[in-house]
Amino acid sequence: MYQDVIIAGFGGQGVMLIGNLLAYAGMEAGSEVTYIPVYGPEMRGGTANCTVVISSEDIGSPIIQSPKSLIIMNQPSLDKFQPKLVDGGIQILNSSLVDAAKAEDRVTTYTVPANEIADKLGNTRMANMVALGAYVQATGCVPLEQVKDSLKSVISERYSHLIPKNAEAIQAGADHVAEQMK
Amino acid sequence: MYQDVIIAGFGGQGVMLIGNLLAYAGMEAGSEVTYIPVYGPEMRGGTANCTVVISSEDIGSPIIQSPKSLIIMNQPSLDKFQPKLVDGGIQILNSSLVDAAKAEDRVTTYTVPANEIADKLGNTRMANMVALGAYVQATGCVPLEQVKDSLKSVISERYSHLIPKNAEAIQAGADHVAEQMK
Amino acid sequence: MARVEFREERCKGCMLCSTVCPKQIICQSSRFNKQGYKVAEVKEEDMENCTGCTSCALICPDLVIKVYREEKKEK
Amino acid sequence: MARVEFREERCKGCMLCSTVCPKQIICQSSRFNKQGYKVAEVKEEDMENCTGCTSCALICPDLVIKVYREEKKEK
Amino acid sequence: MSEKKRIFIKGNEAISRGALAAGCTCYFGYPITPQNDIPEFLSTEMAAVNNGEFVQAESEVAAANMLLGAAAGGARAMTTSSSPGVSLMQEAISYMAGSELPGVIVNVNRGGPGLGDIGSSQGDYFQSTRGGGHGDYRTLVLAPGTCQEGYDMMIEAFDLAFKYRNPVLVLADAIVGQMKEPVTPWEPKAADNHGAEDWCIDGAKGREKRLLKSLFLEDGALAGQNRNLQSKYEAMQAEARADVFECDDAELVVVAFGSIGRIVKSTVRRLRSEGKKVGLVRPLTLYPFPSEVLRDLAKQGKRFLTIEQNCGQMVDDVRLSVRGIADSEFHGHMPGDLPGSDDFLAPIIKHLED
Amino acid sequence: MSEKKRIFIKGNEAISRGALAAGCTCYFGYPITPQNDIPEFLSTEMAAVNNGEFVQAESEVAAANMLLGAAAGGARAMTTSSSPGVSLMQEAISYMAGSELPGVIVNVNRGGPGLGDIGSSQGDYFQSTRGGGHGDYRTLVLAPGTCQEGYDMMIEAFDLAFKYRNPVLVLADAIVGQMKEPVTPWEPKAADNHGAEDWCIDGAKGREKRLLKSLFLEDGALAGQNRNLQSKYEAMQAEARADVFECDDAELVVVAFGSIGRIVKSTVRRLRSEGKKVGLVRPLTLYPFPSEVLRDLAKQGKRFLTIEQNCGQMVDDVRLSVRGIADSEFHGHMPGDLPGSDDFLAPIIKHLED
Amino acid sequence: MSEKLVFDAPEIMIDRPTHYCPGCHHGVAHRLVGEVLTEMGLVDDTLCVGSIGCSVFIYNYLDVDAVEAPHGRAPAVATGLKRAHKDKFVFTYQGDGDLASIGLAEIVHAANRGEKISVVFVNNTVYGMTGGQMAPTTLVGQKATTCPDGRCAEEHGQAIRMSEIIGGLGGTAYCERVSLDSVKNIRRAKKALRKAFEMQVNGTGFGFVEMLSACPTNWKMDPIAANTRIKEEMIPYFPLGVFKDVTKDGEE
Amino acid sequence: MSEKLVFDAPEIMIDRPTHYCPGCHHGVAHRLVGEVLTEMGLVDDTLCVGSIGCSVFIYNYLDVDAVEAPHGRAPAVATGLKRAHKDKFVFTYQGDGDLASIGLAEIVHAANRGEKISVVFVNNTVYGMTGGQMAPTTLVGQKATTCPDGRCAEEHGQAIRMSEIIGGLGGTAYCERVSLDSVKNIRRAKKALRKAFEMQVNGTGFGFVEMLSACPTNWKMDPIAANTRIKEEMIPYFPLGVFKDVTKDGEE
Ligand SMILES: Cc1ncc(C[n+]2csc(CCOP(=O)(O)OP(=O)(O)O)c2C)c(N)n1
Ligand SMILES: Cc1ncc(C[n+]2csc(CCOP(=O)(O)OP(=O)(O)O)c2C)c(N)n1
Ligand code: SF4
Ligand code: SF4
Ligand code: SF4
Ligand code: SF4
Repeated sequence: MYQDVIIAGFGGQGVMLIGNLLAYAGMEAGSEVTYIPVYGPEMRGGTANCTVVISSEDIGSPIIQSPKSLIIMNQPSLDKFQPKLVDGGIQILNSSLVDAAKAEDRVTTYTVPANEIADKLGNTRMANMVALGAYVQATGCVPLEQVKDSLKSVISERYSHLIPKNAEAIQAGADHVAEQMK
Repeated sequence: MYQDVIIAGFGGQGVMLIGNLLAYAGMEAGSEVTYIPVYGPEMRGGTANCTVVISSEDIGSPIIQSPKSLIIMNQPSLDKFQPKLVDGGIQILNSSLVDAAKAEDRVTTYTVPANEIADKLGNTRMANMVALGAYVQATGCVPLEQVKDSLKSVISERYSHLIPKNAEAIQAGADHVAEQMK
Repeated sequence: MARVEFREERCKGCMLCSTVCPKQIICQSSRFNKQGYKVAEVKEEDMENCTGCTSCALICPDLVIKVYREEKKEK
Repeated sequence: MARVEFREERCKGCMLCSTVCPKQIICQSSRFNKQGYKVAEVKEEDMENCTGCTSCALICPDLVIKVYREEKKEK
Repeated sequence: MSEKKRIFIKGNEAISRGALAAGCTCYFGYPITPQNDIPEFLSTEMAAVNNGEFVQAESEVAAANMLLGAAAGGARAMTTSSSPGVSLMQEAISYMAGSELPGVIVNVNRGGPGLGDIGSSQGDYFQSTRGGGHGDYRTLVLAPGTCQEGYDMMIEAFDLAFKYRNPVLVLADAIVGQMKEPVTPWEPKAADNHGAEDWCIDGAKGREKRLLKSLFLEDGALAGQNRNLQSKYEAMQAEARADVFECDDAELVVVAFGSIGRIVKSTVRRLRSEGKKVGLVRPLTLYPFPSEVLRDLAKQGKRFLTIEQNCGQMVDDVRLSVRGIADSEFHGHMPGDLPGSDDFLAPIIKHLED
Repeated sequence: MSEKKRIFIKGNEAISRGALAAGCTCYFGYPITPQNDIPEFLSTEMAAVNNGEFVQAESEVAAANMLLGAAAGGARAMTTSSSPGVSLMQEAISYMAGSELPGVIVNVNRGGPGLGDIGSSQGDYFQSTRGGGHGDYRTLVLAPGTCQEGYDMMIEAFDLAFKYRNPVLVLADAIVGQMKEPVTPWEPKAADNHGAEDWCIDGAKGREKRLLKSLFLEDGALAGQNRNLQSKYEAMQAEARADVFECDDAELVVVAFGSIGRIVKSTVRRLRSEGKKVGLVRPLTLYPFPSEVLRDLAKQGKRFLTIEQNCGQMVDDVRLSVRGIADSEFHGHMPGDLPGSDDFLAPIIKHLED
Repeated sequence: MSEKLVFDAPEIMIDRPTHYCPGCHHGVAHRLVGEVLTEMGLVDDTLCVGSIGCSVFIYNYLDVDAVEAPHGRAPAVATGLKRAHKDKFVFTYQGDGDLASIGLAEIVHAANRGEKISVVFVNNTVYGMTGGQMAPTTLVGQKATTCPDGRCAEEHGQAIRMSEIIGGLGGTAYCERVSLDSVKNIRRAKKALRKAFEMQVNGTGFGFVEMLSACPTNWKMDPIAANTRIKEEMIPYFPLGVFKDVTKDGEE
Repeated sequence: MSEKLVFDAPEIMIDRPTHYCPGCHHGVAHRLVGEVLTEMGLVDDTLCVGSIGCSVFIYNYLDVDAVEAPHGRAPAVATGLKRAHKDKFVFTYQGDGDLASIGLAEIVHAANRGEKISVVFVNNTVYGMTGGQMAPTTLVGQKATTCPDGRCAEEHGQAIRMSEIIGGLGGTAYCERVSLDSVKNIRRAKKALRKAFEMQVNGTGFGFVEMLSACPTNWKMDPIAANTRIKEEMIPYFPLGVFKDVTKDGEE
């Protein structure tokens, strides 16, 4: 098994958090994983992205130029990363902020109105979790339950009361994609 | 023509000055010359020495391990440098402070009671000049007049009134050796 | 009579300007600019209260605010 | 009654000691030590004037001077 | 900490935890990206875990000299920085080497020269392996390529530092420092300070006083000290290590270290899957350099390609290692550009087919 | 100064006068033996001769950064120091190289590592030629072996610094610095700043503002700057120079630089007088290294012996230069020991007869 | 109606949004420098020495010649630059990590030598660019990433007061501490800059202006609360005022 | 006659002639340190951090454990050493070139952090070891090899006063300037050392003693004239006295 993904969005959208969560879940599921953020002053006020690799073997490169999959949380990220996605790759688009019409045919696209779904669940800030749920459903790279289970490990003590809500959001994202996959 | 010499004595005996003077005279006489002092904290309160090379050709090494000649101003210097003098080399001993009996047979030694001669001329501090005069006479490596002429170039403005006296001292040293050479 | 002009694209929504306005007419709009910040504004109807004191412009770290005053006819 | 002793080999002839002696009994000898310095001394005949005040020893940078005092029979 | 559970941490944290496991009790450092996670982590954990000392120094110059001081006291001490900061440490490192003091210096290499950028680079290879400071000295240099190696090599670094009474440099880079991976922490046996109590300064009670210095003015003394150091460096050669991957039947051996080494591993895997006979030697120690490994491969008739994220530095060591038998080509990936395994396909294929 | 009269001066003074002749107008430095004659001389002469500025800096770190500042202003500026002080300059030198600023740094090499001694040494060869600071950069390195060369090379150094907009290192040593020789001063043609007025900062009157920096954060910018620097270093190769002595029929070519080079010349002369076929290559530029000269000799079947007053540094460059054709033996004379021409008789004879 | 523009960005300010965080006072400090340079007619004669910190990009905002100094060394770079161009106006712009920590020797000696340069010192009690580590100016009790429990006097010492040190040096011609937290203080800050800059132009000597500034991001405060903190916590410890003015010697 | 030895070298002083020049005050300063360490019973617990200058060989004269710090960095080295050995007595011995020039940042920050170390600062207004160059402490008018016409305030700035700076820092527990020119002052110097050392032993904090000292060689004076110069030229510019004493806070 080998999967890699670039997760990209605005600074405040929590892309780093779901990257961490995905990788953590991968580890707990017994895989090798790597996570690498883009960091530093360029980030300030701008976009953020990270790369996660999950594999049953030793991972060589943690940096991926032609990713097999994407989670795209905003429009600039689509513009930047879709061209790099391999032919036949999978992408999750947050259709609340991304123009789904721009999705290319050469790749498989799942759209999720992540902000709206999250909003309905009570907090737009969980849009990242919705997107992650969608992604996990679409790729099956880790068991969905493992992702939910790992929430407690990546969310700090102080916010632990939000874990059930986040799990719900993950599930909602997954459900949304399951619909599309049918 | 090639000549090299190590000049050694106490810190205050002016060995650096006559080293400079000899080298300067060599240069003025049209030769290649090098002068190199031993310097630094080791000097403080201890002995001082310098090496002069005079040659009609480019000079390679300014540092000489087995010198062809010596000017020895005090006893410790004899102990240190005589063993390094080449067989058949020439040395000038300041017999005012050096035990001439310690001179080895394998080398040619000229003794000069430099302090006494200088004292007689009015200032013990010119013992260095006496010794230099002796040396130049003994080796002929530069014209004696050239050495005297060069005094003005190595003695600072402030002490220029002492130049005639110093020239006298040089001559006295030379005369003394001339006697011995006869 | 005076008025202020916001170069919205530079605004970062820090709202320091609002704290120094003697007339308290500056508030945060619900508009986001391209940088993603909710920009400051003076509502149309409040503008007439602007004294042109330049306080907001002086404290604004981002050179957002231009201040205009009606020329006194003196001199 | 007191006296001073010079560890001559350490002396550098700086003569600072002579400047602080209240009895002015320290002077420069004509002896050179191995280091080549003319050492300080108190002439035999002056020693009896030494008060043992330790001033010379305190100012000597080279730990040359030992000071002895006759025990007062007190205690 | 002793059960074999994996934790998911940044390389910088792995380095920090490795240091704690190694029994490090003194940390000195000055903020600089991309290694700030290390002082931030240790600012509380050094006291909490090892009852140790954490000092944010006023500069890298000061940090390196605090390291020198703690080392003189026989403590397991470290400093961390990134490229410009490490340049400022060169005088102190030369003093430590000259005074034979153990200490660990981590360089999370960033792009240079000058202020450069905060991205990954291997531009400090020369500085690390040739002694960027003055005089003839060497530091041992370890080059982690994974977070686990970051952890493990810290333990090794402290051990080597005391074994040889010499500074040890851990040359990581922004990729290793900033990425997260599963790491299995482990506790080494009780720290062996290789007799530090016999040379460190801790008060001369009941023994001769001790002196730790690098000034040698007496006739021949400095020459003696240099000879002494050289024979120590000779002895260090035994520590040379490399990760040798798929070299047996390889026609072309790629030599790459640190994060570039692991990235190239992906490229090699991919080429192998296409039947291309490529291997990889990833030096784990940069000084001593694993020359023997390379010479042996050279004797088997392999060709070599050195890949670095710089303009050509380690390639000198590769060429010197195999000289007289073989040579090495070079491919440099420029600092300032984040490398991925795709970047190395073309150069490797080119040299394979040359 | 323009008549051809010889003056009898120390190497340090020759270096100082050479700098003045080169039109240097800014000096920054911090005292350190064995180069103190330079600041002492220039403290009055810089103003008297060139109407220039002399600043005794608070440290070598500050001196190097003052140099950077004056260089940014387009001035002919210099600093001088000795080994430990030069280690402290590494960050600033890396910044100068990264920002492409010209400037001259003189290192009167003393014994190391650490405080070492104040005697002669060539232990800073690596630091000088590999960029002791961080990142991929090079400084041009000139190595005088005589007082006259000290003078001449200062003039050359300033010219090269401006020609390439790059720091230039003059690597002298305690022997060259402290010895006196006859020197023939000469005045070069008016200083050519190679268009410094087009890049230096001197106030943006009537033109676009200018920016001198080494930070390159935008995507690909640092990579671009590094490529730019590398092609500059490529171009510099044309400046490589060496003094080739008695090599034509030599069986063994000794390679030695600086004062050791001239001392070895005496040894070679003596051996020649005994009919021994020995030659000498004395590199005058250490970076760029005169590799071509050596390769050509290697092709003629010569054998090589590198002699340095260190534990083996330049020998790497000799070996890299002739690799594939020949190799070089090494003889190191330890820092801390004043070398004379006798010291090199035995090693040369040994390798000649090998 | 004839309207007059009574406040606008000075022309020297390049028209592009800054990279600074919302409420960061670097923006104010930049503008004040720009205004004073403009008013004094120095724009074309100014050489800016930038330092390493959030303000490293000052050259993107001020339309003057500039050079980037290594971290902490701006005063040394400025010394070299000024010696090379005695007729130009040279100033450094430095953060508190830069100036009071790694660059302490350089600032003190430039001041002590009386270099004819001007220094704009932005004191926000924290390392901004590198993510909020403790600075030498961090107040006792203040939290930072390398003292997450707050600075502790016993362990880390107290915040260093730079204007007090610089004001005490022989070569300093003008030294004042101002604050950027209020309109009144900003006005005063501008006057201080002008004073310090004039001392350079007149050849009087070294000028130093310390500006108490907010870093909402690393203080983990909103910009308004950050402003309040300057008044309530910083000014009491870092008193505002003139620490040296050679033109008024003995008067204060 | 029963005689008592009332003054002798303390046992901690190794019995060998020093390398110092005649009349050099390093010898006095060494002895005072040795006496105080002996009297306080610290000899076996002392770690000496030597610095680079004429006094680099202090380890040849004091019979205690020692390490050699790079030029100017003794306070940083001492910080590391003290952190490694909190129960030992750590002091640095530094010249004015070392401490006030190249090592300025290190001394100020060690003091500001309140490191529990003691600093013996020998101020002879000149670089001794390297042959008499101008130091930051060189007095205006004083000749040195890099200012052969005498230090000029306009060009080189004025002499820096370190005790004034160190005394003003939060972490400093004790700071005094003394002089070694007279018996009275030497006695006072010893008391100051004792005070500073006690502050370390008690865990109070950083102690600093500046000693005005003669360097006859580089002043080009005979030792007696050099002594007089301290009194007539140095003390007026470098006033003697206590600049900080936390045990007497507010009293002076
Ligand atoms: C030699 C060196 N050390 C460390 C750094 C990392 N660094 C960059 S900016 C900075 C400090 C910034 O803080 P400050 O000076 O207070 O300015 P601010 O960002 O708060 O404006 C540091 C430590 C560096 N670039 N160079
Ligand atoms: C980095 C570095 N720079 C310069 C030197 C040269 N150096 C040795 S001692 C010294 C200064 C000595 O003066 P000071 O500290 O006043 O002590 P003193 O000799 O007067 O006792 C200098 C500059 C050095 N050893 N290392
Ligand atoms: S102060 Fe400026 S940036 Fe802040 S909200 Fe007001 S206008 Fe916007
Ligand atoms: S003070 Fe000491 S060294 Fe100086 S002369 Fe007197 S005894 Fe000798
Ligand atoms: S981190 Fe602080 S200093 Fe830096 S831009 Fe943001 S608010 Fe300003
Ligand atoms: S040079 Fe000065 S400080 Fe050094 S030993 Fe001589 S008198 Fe003392």
